[in-house]
Amino acid sequence: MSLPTGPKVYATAASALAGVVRDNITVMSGGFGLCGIAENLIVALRDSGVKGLTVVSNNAGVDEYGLGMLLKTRQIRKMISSYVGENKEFERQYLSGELELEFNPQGTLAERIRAGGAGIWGFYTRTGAGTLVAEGKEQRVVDGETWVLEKGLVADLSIVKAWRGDTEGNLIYRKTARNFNPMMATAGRVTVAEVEKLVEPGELAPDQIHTPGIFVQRIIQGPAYRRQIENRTIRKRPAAGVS
Amino acid sequence: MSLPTGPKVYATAASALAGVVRDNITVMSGGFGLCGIAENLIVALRDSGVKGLTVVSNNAGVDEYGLGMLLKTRQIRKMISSYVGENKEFERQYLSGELELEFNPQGTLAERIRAGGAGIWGFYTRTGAGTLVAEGKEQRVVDGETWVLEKGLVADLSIVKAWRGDTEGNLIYRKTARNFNPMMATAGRVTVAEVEKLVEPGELAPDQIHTPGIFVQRIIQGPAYRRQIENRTIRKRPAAGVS
Amino acid sequence: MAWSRDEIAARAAAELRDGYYVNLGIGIPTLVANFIPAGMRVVLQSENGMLGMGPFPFEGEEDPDLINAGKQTITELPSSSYFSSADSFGMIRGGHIDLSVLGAMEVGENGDLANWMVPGKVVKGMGGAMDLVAGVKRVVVVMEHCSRDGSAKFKPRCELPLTGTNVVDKLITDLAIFSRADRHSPFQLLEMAPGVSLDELRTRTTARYLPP
Amino acid sequence: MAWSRDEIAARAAAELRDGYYVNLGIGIPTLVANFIPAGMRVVLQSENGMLGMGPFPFEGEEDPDLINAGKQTITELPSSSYFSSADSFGMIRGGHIDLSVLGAMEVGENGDLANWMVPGKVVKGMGGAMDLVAGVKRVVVVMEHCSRDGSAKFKPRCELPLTGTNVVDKLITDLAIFSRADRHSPFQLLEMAPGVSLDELRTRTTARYLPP
Repeated sequence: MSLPTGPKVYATAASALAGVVRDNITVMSGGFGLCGIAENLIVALRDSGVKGLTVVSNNAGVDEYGLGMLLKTRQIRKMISSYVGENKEFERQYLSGELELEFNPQGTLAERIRAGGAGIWGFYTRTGAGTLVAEGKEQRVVDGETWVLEKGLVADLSIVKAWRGDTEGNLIYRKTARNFNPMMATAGRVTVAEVEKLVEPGELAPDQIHTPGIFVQRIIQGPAYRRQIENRTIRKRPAAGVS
Repeated sequence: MSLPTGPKVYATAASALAGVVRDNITVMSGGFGLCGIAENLIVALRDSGVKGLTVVSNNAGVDEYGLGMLLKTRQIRKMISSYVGENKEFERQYLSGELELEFNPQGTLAERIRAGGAGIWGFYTRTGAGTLVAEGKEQRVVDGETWVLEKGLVADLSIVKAWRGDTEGNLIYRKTARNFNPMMATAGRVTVAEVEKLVEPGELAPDQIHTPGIFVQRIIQGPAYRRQIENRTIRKRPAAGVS
Repeated sequence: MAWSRDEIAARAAAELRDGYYVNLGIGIPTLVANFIPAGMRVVLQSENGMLGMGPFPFEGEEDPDLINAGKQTITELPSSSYFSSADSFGMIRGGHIDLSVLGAMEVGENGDLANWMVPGKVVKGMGGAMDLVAGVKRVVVVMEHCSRDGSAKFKPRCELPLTGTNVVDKLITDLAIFSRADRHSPFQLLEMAPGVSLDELRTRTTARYLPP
Repeated sequence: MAWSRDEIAARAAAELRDGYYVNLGIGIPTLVANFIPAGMRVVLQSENGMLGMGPFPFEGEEDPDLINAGKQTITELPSSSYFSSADSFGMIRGGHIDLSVLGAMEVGENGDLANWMVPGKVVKGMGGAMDLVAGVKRVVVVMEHCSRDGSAKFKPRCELPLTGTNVVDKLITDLAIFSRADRHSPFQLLEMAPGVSLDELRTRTTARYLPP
C-alpha cells in the first residue's frame, strides 16, 4: 500500500530533516513527558550527528528515550524547559556544567512559544512575579499587581508529532498528546511533523483540524511508534461477580 | 422531545441573561458580520431594556438585524470594533455624537480578547505602528522594529453562538462561524452561549471541542436561527450537458 | 490604454508562486483568484478564520456559516481548515502568509500605505488591513493610478492616515507597475499599460521612482 | 496524633464546592480526588491540556496518549475536553480555575509559597506551579508540618526561592489547618489534629498566626 504523496511529504525522518539541521540551531520539540513526542524525528536528529543544539521542550525525556537520547550523545548545549526531573544523564551534565539550562514556568513557556509563532514580541504575565524567574526581566506594577515581561520564542526547526495528518500538512492530535505540539508548529521557521497515519486532503474534517497546514513545511508518516508510558498507573478492577 | 438539562442549562435567552445584565456593563458579542452571531441572545438583550452598553464586537450588525437592533433602540453607548461599514443607523449616531467608537485593527482586537481571557495584561504587536492606532500607546523599538503595547480586554458578559453544545458548556463551532466566539467565551466574567442543538455530555468528541465548558457559565438552545446572509455571492452553474 | 480591473488582477497574479499562502483583499484583489495559473498550488486565506477558500457557491448552495472577509458566501475545499480569528491573525502577524494583495487610497514613495480613512468622511474601520501589512511577508497594492479628480495617489508621502509604514513591495495601477528590491530601496518603474508614455506617467505621479 | 496523608487530603476536599473546576498537584493533592463528596460535580483539570480527568485506568486499558500532569496514565469522562498547553495555561492564568491544591516546602506567614527549588540541590524545575499560584482563584497548600529534621516549614518568611508571593489562602498540615479571610489578612488557626496541643503547635511553627 503506497503512502499519499505531495510536495510536503517526505519518505523518511532523515530526509525530512535534511538541509534544515545545522550545528548550533534552536529546535523546538513537542510533547509533555514522553507523551506526544516526535519519536522518529528525535532519532533522526540524533543520527544526523548535529551538535550544539538549543532545545526548547517542556521536559528532557528519560535516559534512553526521547530527548534523553540526544543528551546521552551530548548533542544538546542548552535546554529551555519547565521540568527535567526524569533524567539522570541530564542531571550529571548539568551539574558538571556541560549543559546549560533555562527554566521557564510551564505556562510562560507555552505562551512564549505561542507568542513567537503569532508575531507577538512580548507579553506581560503575573506568573513568576517576585520570584527568581522575574530577576533581570522588566516588570510593571498596575493597580498593585506586578506583571513580568516575557518575550516570544521562535526556533530554526520545530519537530512535532500528531495522530493524523494530510499531505497539505493539516494535523489532528489525540488526547493529551496535543500539549506543546500546536504552538511549536507555529513557531518553527521550518516545522517538520510526523504522524501516525498520513492521509489525503479531505479525509480530515476542516472543523476538526488542530494545526492548519500553513504551519507545516514537511511531513512524514512515522514508520513505528513505541508510545512509551513513563508512569503507568492503574486501579484495581472491581471484583468479578453477578451484576 | 425534552431538552437535556443541567445546572448550566437555561430554558430561554431571557432567563439566561437574568441577573447578569445591568446598565453600563461591557458586553462581548461573538460573530463576524452576521456570521456566528448570538442572534437569540441579542434579541433578549434588546428586550431586557438595558442601557449604556459598551459592546465589543468586530462589526455592528446591519440596520435591522444583529447588533443593529440594539443601536436602533440606543442601548449602546460605545462600540469597540474593527469595521462597522454595514450600518446606516450606526453612521447617524456616530456622526451626531450619540455613539462612542473605538477602532481596533481586527487582529489586535482578537488578540486583546484572547489576552484578557488568558491572564495576559498586555502584549506587543507590530500592527498599527506609525499609525493613528498607536497614538497615545506605549511603543518600543527593538532592532529597528517598532512594537505597540496593546492591553487585554475582558467583559462583564460575553454572548457567543456555537453549532453544538453540551450541558457542561462544551462548544463546537461550524466553519467560519467560529471567528471571535472562542476568545470571547474566555474573556467574559459570565459567558452565555447559545447553540443550535444542545446535547448530553459524551455526544461531542473530546478532541473536537473548541471551547471547553469551563468558559461557559450558562447555555441555551436557541429556539430558531435566521442565519441571515449579508453578501450572497454565487457563481453560474456550468451549462448542463452530456458529461 | 489603461489596464482594466481584470488586467490589473492578472498582473498581480504574476506574483503567485507554487505553494504560496495568500490573502486577497476586497475589490480588485479578490479578482486575483481568477488568474491563478492552472496547476499552481495556491492556498487562499480568509482572515475571519479559514485556509483553503474555494470559489463562490452555486445558487442554492450558499452556507451562512461559510463567508470570506468581505462577508461573501464561499465554499470549502478538501484541504480547508477553520480556526478562530485570534489564530487567524496569529498566522498573519506571525509572518506565515506569503503574499497579501490589497487596495489602496494612497501609496508613498517610501512604501507607506493609506487605505482605511479619509478625515471628514465617515470612517468604517480598518478591519484586518493593518495586521496584514504588518505581518505578511510580501505586500502588493493594486489601485487606480489617480483619484477621480485626477490627482496622484502614488506620491512622495501619504497625506491620509496610514495603514502601515514602509510596507508596500509592489504597486500595480491601471497605468503602470512599480516594484522595489527590498524595503530599503526606492520603487522602480517596471512596466506601463499599452499607450501610456513615460511623460504621461510622470505627470500623473508625484512620487519619485527609478526609470525602468 | 498527626493526620495521615489521606486525612490531610480529606480535609483539603472540604474546600470543594459543587460546580468547581479544580487543579490538583502531585502527591497528597492527587489523593483529594478520592474524597470528592458523592453527587458533587467537580471537574479536574490537568495542566498539560485536559478538563474532566477520570480515574486511573484498569490494567491493560492504559493509553500512552492520555496522561496527567504527573505523567500518570488516566482516563477520560463523557464531559472531557482536550486542548493545547497554551490554552490550558490561558485557562489557569486567566483565573478560570476555582481551586488549586498544591504541596509545599515552605509557607510564609505572609502567604508566600516555596515549593520548587532547594539551593545546592539538583533543581528539577517549577513545572506549572508558578502559573497555578499566580492564576487560580483559591490556593490550598497541603504539606507535612515540619521537615525531617524537625524544623518549622510554616515560618515568618520563606527562606527557599519562592514559587509565588502572597498566594496561599489555606494551609493544611498533618498537625493543623490555618486559613485566612483574604490576601490582606493574617492566617488563623482553624483546627488541630487530635492530640495536638496549642503549645506543641507553637513550638513546631515559627510563623505567627491568630488563635482559633
